[in-house]
Amino acid sequence: MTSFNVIRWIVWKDFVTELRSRETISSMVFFALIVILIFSFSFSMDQQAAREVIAGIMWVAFAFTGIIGLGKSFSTELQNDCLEALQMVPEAKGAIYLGKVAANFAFMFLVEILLFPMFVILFNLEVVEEISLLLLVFFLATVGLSAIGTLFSALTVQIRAREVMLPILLLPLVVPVMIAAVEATKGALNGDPLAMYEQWLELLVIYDVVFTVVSFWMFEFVMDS
Amino acid sequence: MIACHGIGKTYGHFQVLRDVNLAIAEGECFALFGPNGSGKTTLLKVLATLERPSTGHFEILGMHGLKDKEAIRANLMFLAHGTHLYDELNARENLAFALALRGHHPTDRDVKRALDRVTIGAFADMKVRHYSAGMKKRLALAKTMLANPKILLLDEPFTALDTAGTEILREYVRERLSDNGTVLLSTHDYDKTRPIASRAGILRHGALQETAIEELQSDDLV
Amino acid sequence: MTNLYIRWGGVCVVAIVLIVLTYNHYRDNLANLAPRQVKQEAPAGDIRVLGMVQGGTLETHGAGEATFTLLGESASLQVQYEGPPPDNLRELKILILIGRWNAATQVFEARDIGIVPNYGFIAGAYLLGLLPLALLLFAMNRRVNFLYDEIKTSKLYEEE
Amino acid sequence: MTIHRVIRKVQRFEGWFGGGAVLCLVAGLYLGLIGSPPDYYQGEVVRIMYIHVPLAHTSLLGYTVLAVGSLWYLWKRDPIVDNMCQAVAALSAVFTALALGTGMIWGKPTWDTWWTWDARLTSFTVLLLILIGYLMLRTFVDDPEKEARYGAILAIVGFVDLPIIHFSVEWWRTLHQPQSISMRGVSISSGLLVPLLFMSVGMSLLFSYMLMVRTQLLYLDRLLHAKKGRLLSQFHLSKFDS
Repeated sequence: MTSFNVIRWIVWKDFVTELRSRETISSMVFFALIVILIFSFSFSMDQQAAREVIAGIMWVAFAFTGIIGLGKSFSTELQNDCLEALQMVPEAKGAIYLGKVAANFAFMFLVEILLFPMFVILFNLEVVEEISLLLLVFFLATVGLSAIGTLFSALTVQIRAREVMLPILLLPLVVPVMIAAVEATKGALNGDPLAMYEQWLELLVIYDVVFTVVSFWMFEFVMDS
Repeated sequence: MIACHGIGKTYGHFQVLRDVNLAIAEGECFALFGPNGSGKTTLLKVLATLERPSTGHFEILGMHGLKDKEAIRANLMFLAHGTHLYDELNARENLAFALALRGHHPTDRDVKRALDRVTIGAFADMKVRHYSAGMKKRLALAKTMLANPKILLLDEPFTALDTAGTEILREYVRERLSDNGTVLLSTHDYDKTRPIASRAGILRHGALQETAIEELQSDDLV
Repeated sequence: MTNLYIRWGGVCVVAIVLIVLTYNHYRDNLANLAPRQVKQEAPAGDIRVLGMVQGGTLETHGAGEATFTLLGESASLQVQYEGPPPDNLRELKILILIGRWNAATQVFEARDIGIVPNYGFIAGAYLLGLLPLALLLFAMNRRVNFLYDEIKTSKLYEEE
Repeated sequence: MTIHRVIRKVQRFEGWFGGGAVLCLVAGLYLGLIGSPPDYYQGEVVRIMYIHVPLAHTSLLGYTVLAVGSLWYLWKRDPIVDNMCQAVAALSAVFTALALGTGMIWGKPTWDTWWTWDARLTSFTVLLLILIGYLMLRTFVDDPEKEARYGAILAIVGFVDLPIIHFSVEWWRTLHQPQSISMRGVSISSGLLVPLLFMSVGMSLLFSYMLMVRTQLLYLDRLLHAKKGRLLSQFHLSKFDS
C-alpha cells in the first residue's frame, strides 16, 4: 500500500511540475516536429515510397524525443539536490522506479499521440481502420523504451557528460524495440493481416516484461550506494 | 546514537576521509568544524547512507550502516546544503510530497503549525522557485520538523539563515536533544554553534580530531 | 626483462617457421601456371592454370562441357572443359583450371574449375586477427613490469 | 575474501595458460592453413573461418564472464572483481572488433561485399557498441565505487539484452534478405572441425592469459595510486605486502 502511494505521489509530482513549467513536453514536441521536417526535406516521397519509410522516420523521431524526455526526467531532480532526497527515501526504490516509469511513459505516449496526426497529415496516410492496432504498437514500444530508459536516465544523471552518455548507452540496448516497432507499424500502416506481424508484437511484450523486471531490480543499485 | 569505525572515503585520486572514528551518544550534539574541502559534507553524506565508505563501517542506532540502510533512513533526516525542494511546487506540496515518500501524512494543521514555526506561513502557497535562499532553508527545516527523526544531520545549517532563523533552528535542535535525539552538524560559525554543541571536533585533510569546545580558537576554524 | 625477450623471441621463431612452411606448401601444391608458361614448358601431368575467360569465346555444350579461350598475360589457351557442371564459369571471370595440357592438339583439357584463392584476403584476415592481439599483449606486459618497478620504488604518501 | 585466494591460485598458473595458448594456436594455424583441404564451395577463402570464428566465440565468452563478474561485484562489492570486469570488457571489445574485421575480410571474396546486414554481423556490431559504451561510461565517473557499480549494471542489462537483440535482428534479416547470402554457407565437415577446435581452444586460452595480465595491470594501477596516497586503502595495501 505504501509502495502504491509512493508511485502515485511521484507521478503526481512529475505531472504538476510539468504542468507548471511545460519544459519537457513542449521541447519534445517541437524537437519531433523539426525531425519530421528535416526528414521530409531529405527524402522526396510519393505516397508509395512514404509507406515504406514512414514507420522508420516515425520511430526515429519518437526515440529521440523520448530520449529528451527521459533525460529531463532525472535532470530535474538535480535542482536543489532532490535526487539525494529520493535516494534517502526508506524502502521505496522500486516504487520510485515504477512511479518514474509511469510518468515517463505518460509523457512519451502523450507526445506520440500528439505527433501521430502530424504524420498522417504531412505524409498523406490512411489509417482509419488500423488505428487501434497502431495504438497497441505505440503502447508496447513506449513501455519498453520508458522501462529501460528510466533506469539509464537515473544512471547517467549522476555522471559527467550525461547528455551524451544517455543516448550512447540506451540506443544499442533498444535495438529490438526499434526493429519490432518499425516492422509492426509498417505492417499496420500497410493494412497487412495481423498474423504477418504478430511476432513483433510478441517480441515487444517479451522485451517489456524482461526489462521492466531487470530494470526494477537494477534500479536499486543505481540509486543505492 | 552514531558510531563510526575507521571510515575512509576516496573520490578518484583524492582521499577525502581517512580513518574517522567517532561516537555520539543520545542527547548529544556534535559540532564538526574544519576548513573548506576538509571532508565535512562527505562524512555527513556517508552517515546519511548516500555514499558508501571506501573503508570502515558505521552504526546508527545500533544498526549496521551498510546492511540496514533502510531502517537507518527511516530514522534519519539530512538537512543538506541543497535543500531537497522542488522549485515548481509550493511549500505545502513540497512538504506533502517529501513526507509522503517517507510514509508520513501530516494533517493540514500540522503543516500550518510547522510553517508558522519557521515563520513562512504567509508564503505557503507560493512556488519555491520564488523563495529566497533563507526561506528555502526554513522550509527544509519545517520538513525536518514534521518528519521528527531520531538522528539529525545538519550540513552548514546556519548559512543563509538570519538571526531569527538561526534561533528557530537552535530551538528545534535543543528540542530534539531533550527528546534523546542525536545531532551531528557541520559548520564554520563558532559563535552560532557554541550554545547548542555539547562536543566538537575538527576535520583536517579528512582526519578527525576531537577537541573540547571551550578550547577552540576561532582561527582553528578557518 | 630477459623473460620478455625469451617469450617474444619464441613467438618470432614460431612465426618464421610457420611462414616458411606455408610458403613451401603453397609452392609445391597450389602454385598456378600462367598460359604462357604452359605453352613454353608443356608440363606433363596435372597442372593448375590461372587466367581469364575471354569475352565472346565461351560455348557450352550440355551440362558439364564447354570450350573457351583462357586469356593470360601475352598468351592464351584453347580450353576444352569436361567435368562437373560449373557454377562459376562465365565470360570475363578469372579462374583456375585443373587439368592436362595436350601438347599434340594444343588444347588444354580441363576437368575441374577452382576459384581464385585470394591469399591476400587470408593473409589479411590472419594478420588482422593475430597482430593486434600480440601487440596488445606486449604493451600490457610492459605496463605490468613498469608498474611493479614503480610500486617497489615509490614511497608511501605521508602528509607534510 | 575467497576470491582473492582463487585469483592468486589461478595467477600462479598464468604461464601455463600462455604456453597452452601458443601451442594450441600453432597447431591450429598449421592445420588450418596447411593441413586441411579447401572447402568445396568457398575454396581457400574458407581458411579465414579458422581465425574469424574463434575470435567471435571468445568475445562472446568474454561477455559472459563480464556479466557473471558484474553480478558477483554487485553481490560482494569486491574491488578486484571489478578490475577483472574492466579488463574483460576491454579485451572483449578488442576481440569483437577483430571478429568483425576478419568477418568483413571474409565477406569480400565470398559475397563480393565488405559489409552486409547479416544477423550475426549486426548483433556483433551492437555488442561492440555496448562494450564501447561500457568503457566510455567508466571514464565518466569520478568515484571508483560508483564507476564499478554503474558498469556492472550496464553489463548485466546488456547481457540480458543480447539474445533478444540477436533474435530480433535475425527475424528482421529473414524478412529483408534472401537466404542465399548468409554465414550459414559453410557446412562444417570433420576435416574443417579439427583445426577450428584447436584455434577455438587456443583463443580461449589466449584470452584467459590476456585477461590475467590485464586484471593484474589494473590491480597494480590501483595499488600504485594507493601507495602514492591518492587512493589509500589499508585493506589492499596489506594484501600486497603479505
